[in-house]
Amino acid sequence: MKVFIPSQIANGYTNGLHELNAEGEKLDQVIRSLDDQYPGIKNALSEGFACALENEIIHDWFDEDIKDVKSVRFIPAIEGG
Amino acid sequence: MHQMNFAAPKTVAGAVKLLVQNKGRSKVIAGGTDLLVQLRMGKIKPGIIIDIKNIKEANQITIEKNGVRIGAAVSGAVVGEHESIKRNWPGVVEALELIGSTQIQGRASLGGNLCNGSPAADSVPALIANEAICRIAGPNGKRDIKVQNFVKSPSKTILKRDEILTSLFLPDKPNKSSSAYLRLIPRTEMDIAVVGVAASLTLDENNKCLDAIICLGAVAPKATVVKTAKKILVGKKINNDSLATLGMACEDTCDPINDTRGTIAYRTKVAGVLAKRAVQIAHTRILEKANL
Amino acid sequence: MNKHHVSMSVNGDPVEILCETQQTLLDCLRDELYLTGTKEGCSTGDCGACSVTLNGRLVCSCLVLGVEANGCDVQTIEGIGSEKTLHPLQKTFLEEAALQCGVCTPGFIVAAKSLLDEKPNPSEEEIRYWLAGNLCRCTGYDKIIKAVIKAAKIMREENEQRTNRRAN
Amino acid sequence: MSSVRTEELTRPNRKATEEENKFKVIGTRPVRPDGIDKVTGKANFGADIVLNGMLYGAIHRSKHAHALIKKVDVSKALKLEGVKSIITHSDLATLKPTDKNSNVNFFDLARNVLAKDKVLYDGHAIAAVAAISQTIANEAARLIEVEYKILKPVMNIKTAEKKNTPIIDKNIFTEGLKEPAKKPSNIAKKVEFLLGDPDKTFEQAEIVVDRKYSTQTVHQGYIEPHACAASYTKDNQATIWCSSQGAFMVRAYTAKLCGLETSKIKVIPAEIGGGFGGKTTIYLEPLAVKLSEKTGRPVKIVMNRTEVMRATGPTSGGTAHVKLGADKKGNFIAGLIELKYEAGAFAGSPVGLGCMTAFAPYNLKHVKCTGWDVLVNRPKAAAYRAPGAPVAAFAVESAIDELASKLQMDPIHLRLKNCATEGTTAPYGVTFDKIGHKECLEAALNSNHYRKKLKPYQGRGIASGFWFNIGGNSSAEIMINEDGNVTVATGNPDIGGSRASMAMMAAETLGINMENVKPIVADTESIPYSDLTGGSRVTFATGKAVIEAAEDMITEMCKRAAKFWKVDPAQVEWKNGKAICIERTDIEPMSMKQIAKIAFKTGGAISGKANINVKKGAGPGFGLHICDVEVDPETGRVTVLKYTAIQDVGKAIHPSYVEGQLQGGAAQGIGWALNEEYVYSKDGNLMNTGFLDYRIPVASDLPMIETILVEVPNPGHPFGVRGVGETPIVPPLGAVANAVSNAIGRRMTDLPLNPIKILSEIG
Repeated sequence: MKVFIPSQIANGYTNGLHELNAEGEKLDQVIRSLDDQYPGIKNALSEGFACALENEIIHDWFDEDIKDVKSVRFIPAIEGG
Repeated sequence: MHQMNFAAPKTVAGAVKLLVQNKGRSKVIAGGTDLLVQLRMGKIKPGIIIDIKNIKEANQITIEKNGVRIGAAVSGAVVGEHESIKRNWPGVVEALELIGSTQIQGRASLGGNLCNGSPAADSVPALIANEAICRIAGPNGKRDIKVQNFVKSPSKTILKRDEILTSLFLPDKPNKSSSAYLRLIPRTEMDIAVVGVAASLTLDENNKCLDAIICLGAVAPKATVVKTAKKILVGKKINNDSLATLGMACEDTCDPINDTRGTIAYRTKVAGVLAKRAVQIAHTRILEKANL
Repeated sequence: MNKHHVSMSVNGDPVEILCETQQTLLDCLRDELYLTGTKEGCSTGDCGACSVTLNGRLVCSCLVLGVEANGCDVQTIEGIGSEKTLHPLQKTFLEEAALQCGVCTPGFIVAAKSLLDEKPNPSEEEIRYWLAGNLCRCTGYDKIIKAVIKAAKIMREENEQRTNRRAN
Repeated sequence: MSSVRTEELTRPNRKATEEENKFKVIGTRPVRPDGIDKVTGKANFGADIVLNGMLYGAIHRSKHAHALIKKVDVSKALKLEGVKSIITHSDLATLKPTDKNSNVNFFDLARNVLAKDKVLYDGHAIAAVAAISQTIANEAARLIEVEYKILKPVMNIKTAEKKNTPIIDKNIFTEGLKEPAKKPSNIAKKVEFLLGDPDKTFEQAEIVVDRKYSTQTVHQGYIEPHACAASYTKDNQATIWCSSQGAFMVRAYTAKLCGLETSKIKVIPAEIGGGFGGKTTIYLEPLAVKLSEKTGRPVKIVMNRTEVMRATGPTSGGTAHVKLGADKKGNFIAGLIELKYEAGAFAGSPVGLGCMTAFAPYNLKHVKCTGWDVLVNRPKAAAYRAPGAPVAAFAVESAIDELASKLQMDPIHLRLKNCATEGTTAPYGVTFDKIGHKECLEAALNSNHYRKKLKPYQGRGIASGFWFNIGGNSSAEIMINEDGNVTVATGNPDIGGSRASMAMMAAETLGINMENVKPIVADTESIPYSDLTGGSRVTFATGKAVIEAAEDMITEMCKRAAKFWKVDPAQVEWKNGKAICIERTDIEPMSMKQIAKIAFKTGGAISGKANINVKKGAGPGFGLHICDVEVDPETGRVTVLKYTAIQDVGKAIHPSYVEGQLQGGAAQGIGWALNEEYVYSKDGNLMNTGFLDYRIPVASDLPMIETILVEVPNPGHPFGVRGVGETPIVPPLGAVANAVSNAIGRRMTDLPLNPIKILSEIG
């Protein structure tokens, strides 16, 4: 599973790496697996970021099924006017 | 706590007495459309507000032998409904009617627009182009003075602290004469003029220019007459050549400032453009009148 | 504090209030008489939300002192339409969806009524210029203008019927 | 299945298509349920609340754009008879920079509602007064004396970026850089979105447009100024009456700033007089609560227009640098955009959203979007309708227009060639489901407007726009009253007619008439949590909650009917507003009126509810606007001659209000493009604090705004709804600028396009 993260997180937690690899069939498993590799990244991604899965943007992400998803991309949370 | 009183005298003498008593701490209210904004913003703190709308002379229109007298507090809406003023001084009416919205028209007056002393006041160039005369009342009685000489500089007029403007007199015009006022605002309504131009034009029997007064607003510290306009236009037909020369003369007359509403270059250029258009409109109005 | 005793007629009712010199007619209507249908959007006469008629003339009540209204006849949104039926403008504003948030609506209806009372068959351009002092940020004015055109037509028809009835 | 309808076609007298016969209520144009109160002046907005024993509040605000507060002296003000209390920042809860969640930084918010030790913009609140009358409160606010150490203001991006420039907030270190920032900066953040390899691919482009654009700070311009009243009681509970886009937002934010538990505050939503994003945050509520706590009396605070302009949410001005490359046939090859947005005095401009939306309407495989969030001494930017998108779209749509003229191609055909469709991956990484950009472009090509001929000095501009649309948390409760009528409650303030659409969706689901449904906006103690009204989410997500609540009630009603009929519940179905017993012709179907009558016998009152977080399915919105203008070549004045807004609206629940959203968004965008801007003096004082010089469009400035509703149903919603409120403000900036550019034959890149700029360009 490929996970893309924004540069502000990459610079803080992954030494600038934007494209990460993680394991899991559920979104929260993937993020836990990321946090094992890059401690603290889970909390950082919990604030102000949404998660783009194929054709959806998920806010308040938790245990979404991502078996059929090729990549997960974290993006700024979307606020509206 | 700031204390503010209010009085609505019924006579000019009563108003003048209050002005004398309050020694410069009073503000006269006509329509109030500028005054209330200044009060709300805390820009003025008068001890008393003197309402002149209950004074007959200040709040009526009278046809006199050589012209029409408009009370200083008569609202724009009332002036705009007056058939003979509309017919004979279209430039004054259209300038007055451009001040603010329909709602503002229900209150705003020629007197207030003039006394406010704004260089961008719409009605002032039109009054000057039509050679209007102010009637002023004070402790020593009445005096008349040309509108052109009334405003000294932004917000400053020749009114002494115990005087009030009671009415404006528009002298009758020759038969082949008309006027127009144009202004430039970014929107179609509700703005303050970036440039305003009033033109008053009189033609002879051959439709050559007999007299012309062009007055510019918002391009100098006060409304300014284009001195060379007469020389340029009198004796000539109103056509592209004479208008082009007039446009340049208007540009030369401008002494504007840069502010949030416009730049020097813009104001100067557009003053010339609007002057040409205003003269053309006045010209058309005369010819249309003649054809009736 | 200098307070003035002001007597006026509001929507046909005689009312008496005490107001400070600096209180506007708008303040008096809202804070003293609890007629809050008249709204304050700017307090400088630029938005028209506080439109009322004063002795039949359309004004911004934020640019009239309460004391100036002494002895005057004031009509507000609360006086438009009868207890049971809506004014044609109120009806067409609803039918044409001429309001979104609705805060400018009372001012528009007061202003449009004053236009139609004076001019029963205004053009689109006349309506737009008459209402230029009433700001609406929600609708883009489109449906408001359509509602006024439609109300004008209804009012003309009603007038005609009334005239015909009288003639018969 | 998609359908296109113009306004004329959708009038009540038209023939309904088969598609629409599916629905009885949806797609019709009933009178809105809250309408009568609004046309008669009875509706209560924020400032209309009157409480017994109420005090009036006023705020002392900074005259300086950037200064240290050395001393605040309230002694003179307190001496004024009738003054009851004065508060400053220290009266608020003590917060730390880490007090933030994903939506808001509370440390910043607290310093915004009352300045801490530094004022950061002209109009920044410093102290709040409560007194027995508004006049006394205003006078007291004036009597407060503040001693400042004046600092040089940082008024624009250029100054903010300079080396050795004054630093607005010493806690800000640029986030998102490769190397962690070592020194404080006015640049809060860098964001970047990358798709493919744009830098390399660019070399293959045969035609390139490369240009810089700029825009100014603009305000939402809602007609109702912010207002609230609060009452704090001796049991440490507070009630707030206010107009906002979200009662639960007000509750949470105020609780945090006042140091109260969320549940101790009750927020009762008033009618809201426009928000457009500007009322998605708070300014007055914590002040009113604290003043009420101190005085033991209710306190009402109402802003005036000047305060609204100086101190509430404008949206960011900004710059954009676009590079767009295409081949000779007009296929887009790569796109680059760099955006810099003013955040105001606290971090957080919508620059990230600008980056994400910039190229979203197009099928581009290689894109790079870079954004910079820049602090300036202006009020903190708040959300404004499609936050971040209009400025980015202005730049990109201008570039596309320029490309079209270079290619000598029709601008709609060029867009059609490159438009995003189902399956296109947007630069922010999402692959689109069914979307309607192409349908909008086709509708434009077929419109009468697009065929209309132009005269000299007239120009036509077109531009597309995109907005994500969002879902989120929504709650709805629906109950059947004793008479068989229905009440629907949601937690979302009705900002533009949502009560009508909620009632319509409830009626449609229940199979009853809309007249039998009364929709209400509940307070924070009468309905579970709901996210605020914004992001074009209410008709979609709260609508979904209403539908589910109605379905929940249907299940219960069927159960009750089964119990009454003494049959197996599986035998009862809901059809056309009635419970029917299948396979039993001897049992008469039961209406809601009848069910209401048997409710108490069969178990008690009947209701349904749904508290949901709609995480998926908010279908993206695409729109296209066509604008015709005429430019006066001698004065530079622009007249908008004709305007058409086309949008994929999914399914229009109440088409009139959907059209209204398109028209309103277009008008706001036209204002943004032509005349609206914040003008600051050199010292950082706002020069146009009122509607006289902050020029929003007036009725005589605009033509009728034609609308074409394209309906490509959103597969993520039972009725096909897409959010519609925000997309319409995205295209106008580009549409107007392209029209003006085409009218005068010069590319206009700096908004607003006021007469001065245009005349200097024409020369």
